[in-house]
Amino acid sequence: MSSTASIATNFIAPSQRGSVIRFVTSYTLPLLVAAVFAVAATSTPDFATFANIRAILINTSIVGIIAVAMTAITISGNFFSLGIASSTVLAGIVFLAVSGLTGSALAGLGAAVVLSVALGILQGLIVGAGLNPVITTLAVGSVTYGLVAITTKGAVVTAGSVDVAWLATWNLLEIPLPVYIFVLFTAVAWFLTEHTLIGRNTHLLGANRATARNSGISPQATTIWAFIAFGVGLGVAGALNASQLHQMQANDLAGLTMDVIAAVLVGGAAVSGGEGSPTRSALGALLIVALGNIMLLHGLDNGWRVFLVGGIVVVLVVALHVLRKVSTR
Amino acid sequence: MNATREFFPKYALQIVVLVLVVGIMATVSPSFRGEAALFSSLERLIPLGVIAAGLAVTMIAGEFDLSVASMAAFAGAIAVQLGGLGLIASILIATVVGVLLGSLQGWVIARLGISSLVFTVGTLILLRGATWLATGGVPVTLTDYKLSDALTVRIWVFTPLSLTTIAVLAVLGIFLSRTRWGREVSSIGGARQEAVASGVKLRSRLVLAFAISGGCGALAGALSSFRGGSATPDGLANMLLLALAAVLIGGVSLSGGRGDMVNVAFGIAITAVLAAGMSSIGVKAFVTELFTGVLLLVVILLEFVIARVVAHKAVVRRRQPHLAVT
Amino acid sequence: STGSSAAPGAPAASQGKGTGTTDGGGALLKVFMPSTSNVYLAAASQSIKDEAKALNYTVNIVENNWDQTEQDQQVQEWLATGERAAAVLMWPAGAAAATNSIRLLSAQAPVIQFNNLVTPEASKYVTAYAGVSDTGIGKEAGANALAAVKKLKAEGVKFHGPDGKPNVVEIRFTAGYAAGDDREKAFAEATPGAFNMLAVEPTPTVDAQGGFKAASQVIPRFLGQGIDIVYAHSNDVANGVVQALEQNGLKPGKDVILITGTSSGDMSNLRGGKIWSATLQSPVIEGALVVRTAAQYIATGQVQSGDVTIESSAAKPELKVEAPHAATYMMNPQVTAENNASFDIWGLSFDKLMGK
Amino acid sequence: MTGSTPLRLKASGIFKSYGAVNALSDVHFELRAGEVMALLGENGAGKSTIVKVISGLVSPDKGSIEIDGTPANISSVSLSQAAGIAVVQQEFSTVGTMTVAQNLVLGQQGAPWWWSPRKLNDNAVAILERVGLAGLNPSTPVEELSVAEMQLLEIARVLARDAKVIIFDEPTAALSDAEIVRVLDAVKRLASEGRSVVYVTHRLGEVFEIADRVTVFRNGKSEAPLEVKELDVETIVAKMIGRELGHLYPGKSSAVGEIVLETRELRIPELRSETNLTLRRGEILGLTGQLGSGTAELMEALAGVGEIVSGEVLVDGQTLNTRGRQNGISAGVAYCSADRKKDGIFARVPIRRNLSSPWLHRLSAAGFVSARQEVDETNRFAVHFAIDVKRMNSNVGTLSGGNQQKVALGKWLGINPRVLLVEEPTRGVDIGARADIYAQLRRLSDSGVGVIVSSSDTNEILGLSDTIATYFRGQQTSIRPADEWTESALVREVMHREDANHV
Ligand SMILES: Nc1ncnc2c1ncn2[C@@H]1O[C@H](COP(=O)(O)OP(=O)(O)OP(=O)(O)O)[C@@H](O)[C@H]1O
Ligand SMILES: Nc1ncnc2c1ncn2[C@@H]1O[C@H](COP(=O)(O)OP(=O)(O)OP(=O)(O)O)[C@@H](O)[C@H]1O
Ligand SMILES: [Mg+2]
Ligand SMILES: [Mg+2]
Repeated sequence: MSSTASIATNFIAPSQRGSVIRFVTSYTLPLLVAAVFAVAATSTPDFATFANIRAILINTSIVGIIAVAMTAITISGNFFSLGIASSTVLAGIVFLAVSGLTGSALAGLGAAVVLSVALGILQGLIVGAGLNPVITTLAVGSVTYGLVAITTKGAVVTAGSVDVAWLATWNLLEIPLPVYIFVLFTAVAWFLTEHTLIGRNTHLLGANRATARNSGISPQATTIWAFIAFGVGLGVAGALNASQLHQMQANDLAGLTMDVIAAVLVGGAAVSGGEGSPTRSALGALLIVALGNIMLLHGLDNGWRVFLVGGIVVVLVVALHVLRKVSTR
Repeated sequence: MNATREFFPKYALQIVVLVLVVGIMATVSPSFRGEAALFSSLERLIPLGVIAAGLAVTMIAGEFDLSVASMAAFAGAIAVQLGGLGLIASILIATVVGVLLGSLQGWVIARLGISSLVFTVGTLILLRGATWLATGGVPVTLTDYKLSDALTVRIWVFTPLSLTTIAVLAVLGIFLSRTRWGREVSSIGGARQEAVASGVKLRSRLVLAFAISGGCGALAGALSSFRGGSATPDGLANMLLLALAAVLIGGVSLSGGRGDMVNVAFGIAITAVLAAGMSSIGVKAFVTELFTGVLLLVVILLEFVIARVVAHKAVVRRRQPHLAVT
Repeated sequence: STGSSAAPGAPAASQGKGTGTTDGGGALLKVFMPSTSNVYLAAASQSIKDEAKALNYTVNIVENNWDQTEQDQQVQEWLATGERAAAVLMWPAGAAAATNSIRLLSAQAPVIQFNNLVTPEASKYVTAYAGVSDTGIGKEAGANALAAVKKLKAEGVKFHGPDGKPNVVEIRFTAGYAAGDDREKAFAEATPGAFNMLAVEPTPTVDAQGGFKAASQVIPRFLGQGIDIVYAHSNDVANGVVQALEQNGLKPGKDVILITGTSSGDMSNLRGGKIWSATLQSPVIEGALVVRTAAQYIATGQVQSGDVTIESSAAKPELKVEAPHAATYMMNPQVTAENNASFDIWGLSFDKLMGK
Repeated sequence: MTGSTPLRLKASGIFKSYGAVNALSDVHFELRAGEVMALLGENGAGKSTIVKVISGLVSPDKGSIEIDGTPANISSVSLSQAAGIAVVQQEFSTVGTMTVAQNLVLGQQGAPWWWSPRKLNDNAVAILERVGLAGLNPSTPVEELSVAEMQLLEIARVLARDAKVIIFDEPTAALSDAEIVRVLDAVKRLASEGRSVVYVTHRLGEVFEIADRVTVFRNGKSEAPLEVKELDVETIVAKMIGRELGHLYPGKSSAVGEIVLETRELRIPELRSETNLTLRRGEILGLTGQLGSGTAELMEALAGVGEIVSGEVLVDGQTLNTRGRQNGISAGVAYCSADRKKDGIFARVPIRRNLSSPWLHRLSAAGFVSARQEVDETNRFAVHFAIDVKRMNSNVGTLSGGNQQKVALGKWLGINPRVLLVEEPTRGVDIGARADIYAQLRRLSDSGVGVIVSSSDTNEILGLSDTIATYFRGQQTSIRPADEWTESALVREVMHREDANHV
């Protein structure tokens, strides 16, 4: 074989249609979010006010941080966690308790993150050994909830006289810290998934577990890293949530698990793994909150809001699925 | 016959766990013994047992119907509001609605080839919203509470509710293992390609599986709402995880293909005894949740270990080339 | 006086001879209530146990996870055991949906309902009610709001509504939650025409999280019109509202008056003056009250018609052998930053009253 | 069988492509009533694909099918079954968790709704007897059967379906002689009952024993059927191979150096005796054998992903830790598995990221991947393997099989391989890309990398290797320099030694 160049022309160009659709798949969500905001701004009174947009961002930030963090688990091919609510509550309570003891909200934040990461590592070890992630996180979630409820006896936990609120209230340009943390967290998550060894391996593991193993990527270690990332997100989100209200109790955040899963799915992550992006999950969370806000401004009652959000989730996941199918054909 | 020999290894873990749970409960709680214990455990079957049975059918078929608890709440709201038509008629109508909505879900999932896990996360929210709309956001009640009395009549340790559950489990068990369509539904779980190559019509069996889960969810919701005489827009929300736990404790594989209705029945029994026993001791609700979580962890860990051993044995066996050939 | 819900009359069948003593003699009080993973319920549950012990009753408490279906199931199970109880103390998980269970229980033992007012449908099955009056709380909150407006007007504060009426946003309990309906209605009735009501927004959950979620989206909407008063159905919910107000640049206690119902949850916002006033709702008193009402009924076999609201006495009243009223309501005095430290009801400080 | 009676089955102008691979192009196939038609051809020639088309498992891109002279719609398995076609697929189509008896009736159109367990068992016993599995308990789950039993069960199931056309796709690949006799008897009986049989096999002896006619497939094209009576082994082998070798393969080894890889008393479960191989620099060692001969497991063991019972593997004289791929990778052992899609490439990931996947850690400092270095290095390897650098950001799944295989191979360049283990290097790869891949393998070998190729394609092994080791049913049967083999001798050696000796 003297000329390799001639063989290179054997290469099959992906069809034009394929690339158009790929473009659409990756930009569907940003475009959709932009469209929703544009339409709402013109048609919904009070939507396009600074205060309302800020409210949307604040309400997105906690769910968004967790959705971004959970994207690591989903991308790595380990579905999602069913124990989000109780782990976040645990993080929040640890944050308050440690802040109260040490007098420093930063110490509390550190403790919350460390504990969440430890819980993440534990689950990563179990899941990495080959046990099903859905059952594992469900079971660990139940146990965590039970332990938190027993330990706190159902009481509202606070940080006492220690000021923890600044974490949630400190603001720049009238936008409070959690929103910046959310944006920063998303950016860091994006950078880590795209530009680090672990991020890349997480993607590859989810894309094809067997190939990953044959390529020397350890499923165990990678899974543990994904759960560590998840733990960091839970820790931060739990602490922010607790500082926002300076309090936390065992029963809090009941609907959080479903909100996060919905955000990740609307963000277009493939449940089978290998596909998904932290930025799109963040947009997914934003879209859901924004739609809820618009419906609220239009005076729709709770039933209609739940119903329409459900309908939108169904339509979006179906649309993303169809697009993905067409583009890989 | 060697039927017993086959029965035990397959269900051994669940039997051991069940015996342990019963033993511990009876020891810890003096009031949890004999007929009363049996009765209260059996009463737990509605709605848990029927919802779990529906969920199990889709899981055995290699899919997930996460919307099953929302379906129960929705059907409960319908049944209670149709209470004027009489007990049987309103429950039947609600169940038929569940079957139809389930079939529709199954059809969309089969048609698009979308992951049912993803799709039913959406319909879980959608049906919950539908329940809010159907109830107008407030609890709805039967106009005549006496209607529910027929469901609480006690026949030894049974009530029409527990008997219905047992009947549903039995019918589904027989359906899945003995009838053609039922076996085809089971076959698409673990070995979908092989089943299709054998001539199984994938789409129609998927529709069937989701029709069953929709119907089960609806039946459970209608029955339990009738028993309580009311339905609430946010009711039965924690049933999904409990039913999932029951099915998983029963040993049905999350990846499909493993487990049958006997497994599921054991899983339901274990969960029901645990819940009824805990409640009779007066244990707090969150302690029950803690124990369910621990039990779930223990069972999957044990199953993981057992599966490893079995797989190893199977490899060893397969390496012995010619077994039955005479 | 709180005539919003039908005063329950005791079922004729149970009108009879009592034991003649408030000593329980070890008899069983069966309690059905939602999960004590919430601090209010935990405190109420503890108070029930303490009071029962003092009166020589045995208690057995069955908790559900805020799920009427589950509670129905537990009722069925208990009925099936055939166990005898001197009375059943019932906190329905969902009052409007619990009628059937109450009906079935009433055939077995007198039912003393607490925390959720008796619905008209259930009234013929409930022997007596004891505990919080959501109507009373709504009324007290209304009175507190009017008092606050009066005081501020005197200080020369101008309100934003038409004709100088204060603009009010109400953050109410979850849609469909009966306690929320009563608090909303009673507040409106106590403040006829005094306020310009901008919105009544239900929370997704009845805690600070829920309060924040609802308020953070509603408040921006009315920033332009100016919000003078926020009425939140509980102090816990109001804690979330405080955060939402601050995030929108409003100073609770200065720019906005925050009037709240139940004095539940973390009290630091109240003590710090961000919350104008709350309304005492003591789980300790509620728990004791329901046991006492049961004991009185068991002792006399009688119920007096009509209702009564007990006084905020410094000493715990002696329990007399006399028929309880069809409804006995707890006191709901105002709680403010100034007065909370000096509370002394039944010999209990504010914290003690709240079960801490 | 005169020309006046219509053909039982006639497929004309069938096309089927998978992406860029033309599995079938303008295939014509016919079958008379009561005949046994053998289907022959090399691996990947398209035999299984035409079988899948006829069984309704795969819809052709183009073409028409007639049954008994009338056009037939057999676009799904159930329609095909209804048209009287029954198939034993090459891959198993039994459901492991279900019992033998249940599998026998699974998916059978028109079977009763309900069988009592006893009836189901009786039915099973009767069917099993026909393939000599009388001793098998019908309530055994299929996953507990041996491979041979599973294969016989597949056959039994088809026998039970009163079909006009019965297709067997390599039914005897996993069977022993005694079992093969039963299958062949069953086939003869079916033909004598007037049914038509299509029989796909690599075992030429069987063809002469049972077939009436032969259709040879080559590179997705069919030849006109031939009467078996008029054929001999050499003619058939020639027809199957049927292409010039000169253009395809590079030259042989120029110089052989020191030992790079050595196995010492290596024992793996699938091989019955110890393996002692040596591989030298500059040498391409070819391992060949049929499916199930043990070569695949040997390669996996060397790569660190298979099971090893005892013994050791040395790379450059150093003992290799064979537990886990990572150790192999750091010792410079590259491994290209047989099933590209399953565990060789990341189909939904861009080419560049596929290429860098095994050695990304080398490009990372403190965990951060240097994008520039990644671009530089992957581009270099892409050029090396004739992968279009402009396409580096397209997903590998969109490429032709040949280009996919180049990616699967090319990704190993980055680990500085000492040893390259390649299974089935050109499975499903078109002819142009094949030549390219062979040239690359030789070039790597010349540059000092030890290369082991395992393939069931004897032509490829012969053309590419310097040394050839043959395997048959879990046993190494020979190891000799390539130039001591002729292709037909090698085909006979690996296909069926005993048979080959007979003919
Ligand atoms: N959902 C259903 N409920 C009841 N009967 C049905 C249902 N669907 C189909 N049938 C009836 O069952 C019979 C078989 O249906 P269908 O052809 O779909 O199944 P099949 O597996 O292909 O059966 P066969 O192999 O006999 O054609 C038909 O008579 C059909 O009308
Ligand atoms: N699902 C598929 N996707 C992509 N390519 C495929 C697929 N199935 C088959 N092919 C390709 O089509 C060609 C024909 O394959 P086929 O299985 O028909 O060969 P065969 O003659 O049966 O080979 P063997 O003797 O190895 O069984 C091969 O190049 C194969 O790789
Ligand atoms: Mg083939
Ligand atoms: Mg049919």
